[in-house]
Amino acid sequence: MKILWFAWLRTRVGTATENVDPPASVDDVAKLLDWLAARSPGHAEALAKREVVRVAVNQEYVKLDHPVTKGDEIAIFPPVTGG
Amino acid sequence: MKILWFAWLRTRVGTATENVDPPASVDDVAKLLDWLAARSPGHAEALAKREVVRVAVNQEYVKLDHPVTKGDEIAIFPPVTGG
Amino acid sequence: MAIRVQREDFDVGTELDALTRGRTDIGALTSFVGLVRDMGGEAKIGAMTLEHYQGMTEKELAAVEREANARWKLSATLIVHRYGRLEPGDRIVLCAAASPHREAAFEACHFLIDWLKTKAPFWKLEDTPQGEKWVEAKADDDRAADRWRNPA
Amino acid sequence: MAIRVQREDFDVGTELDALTRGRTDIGALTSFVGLVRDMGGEAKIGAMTLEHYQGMTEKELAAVEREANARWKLSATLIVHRYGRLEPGDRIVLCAAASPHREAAFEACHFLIDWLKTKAPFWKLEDTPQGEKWVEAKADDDRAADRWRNPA
Repeated sequence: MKILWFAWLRTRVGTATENVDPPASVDDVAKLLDWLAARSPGHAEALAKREVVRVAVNQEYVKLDHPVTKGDEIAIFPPVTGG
Repeated sequence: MKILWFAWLRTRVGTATENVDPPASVDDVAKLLDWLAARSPGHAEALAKREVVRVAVNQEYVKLDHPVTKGDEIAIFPPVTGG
Repeated sequence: MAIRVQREDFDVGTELDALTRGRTDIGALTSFVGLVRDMGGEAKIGAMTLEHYQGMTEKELAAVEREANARWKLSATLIVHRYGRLEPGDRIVLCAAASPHREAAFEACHFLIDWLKTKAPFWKLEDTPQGEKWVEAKADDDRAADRWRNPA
Repeated sequence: MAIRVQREDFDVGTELDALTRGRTDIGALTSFVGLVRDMGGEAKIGAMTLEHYQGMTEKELAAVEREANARWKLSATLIVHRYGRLEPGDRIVLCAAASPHREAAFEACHFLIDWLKTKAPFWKLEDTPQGEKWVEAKADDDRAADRWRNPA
């Protein structure tokens, strides 16, 4: 599973990309965020305010109950500020 | 008094500009239009539908009760269609 | 603030660049270009000729621009309007409004074109297969302008 | 329909000309250019860096453009969005919508920028006298986008 971090979440976590292999019980976005938050103090800080975290699975916006599986590309980022 | 005709009013009247010298009793726009309408069948036709006639005195839109005097430049035209 | 009435075509890029060049206070630039379409009402048209009332046209366009600047906080505005003979596909008019914020830029630009369409003394004479035809004023244009009579 | 995501600047005139060139069915072309302002919130900013999610950005911009074309009768649309380092006064984004009629062109262009601002994965990092600062999403932008959720 490939995790991409963007903007200030990336700065907190300290890396733009990581490959992770969570247990099979981590089968949706909400559980993945909980699992990732436990990986380091930086991860915990990045994911502290869950309401400002947006998630895309395979480049599509998804909700917290969206399933995640091994081959997925999962991007985690704050609300967008382009334009 | 200088009268300017535009668009299809000009085509009906047959001239773009005319210098006229109405009697002193013709002292506002409404009376001027009546007086002009009597000048020729073309003038009468141009001014037949009074509700689609717009008038500017010295390059400012005015209403029918606006005064007119000797030195004025009076433009008479249909609703505008630019842009 | 600038208005121009001219026979010649204009270059949209050059005009817009001139509005924002060297400025760092502008966040939003909205522009509108009106072009000659080959469908005027039902009849296919060839070219058209735009007649105008020189002198009053400039006054009215300047008044439209002043009104936009009175209603919105704008950094720059521009109206360029052509007259004379125009072919299908030719540019007729350019309106532009620059502002720190995009809502003001959009509203002001929209206002500029809606307002000038019912104020500026221009008249379109279209070539049609049935001969020359003066374009009639559209009720839609009056309604579009009416929307700006009672600013929200 | 076209979208582009690029580091380089774009030429507004060239982009808009390409949309209408050789077309005689377009009566109205509305465009929006977003530029870097030197005031971000309270703090004076120098430059900024636009980060984006390559791949998803293109998908989202294409979806925004498709949605505009589904909602309005449009003759042509364009979105060009830059990323990377930008200085005050630099162009960030260009949205354009062409249509036979101006209401559709204005609404669609306004929709393009409002919608992409809440959809396209871009993030602004500003240089400020207090150091680098990630720009926070604006409630205003959410409200601007919300307006398009219930089309009239």
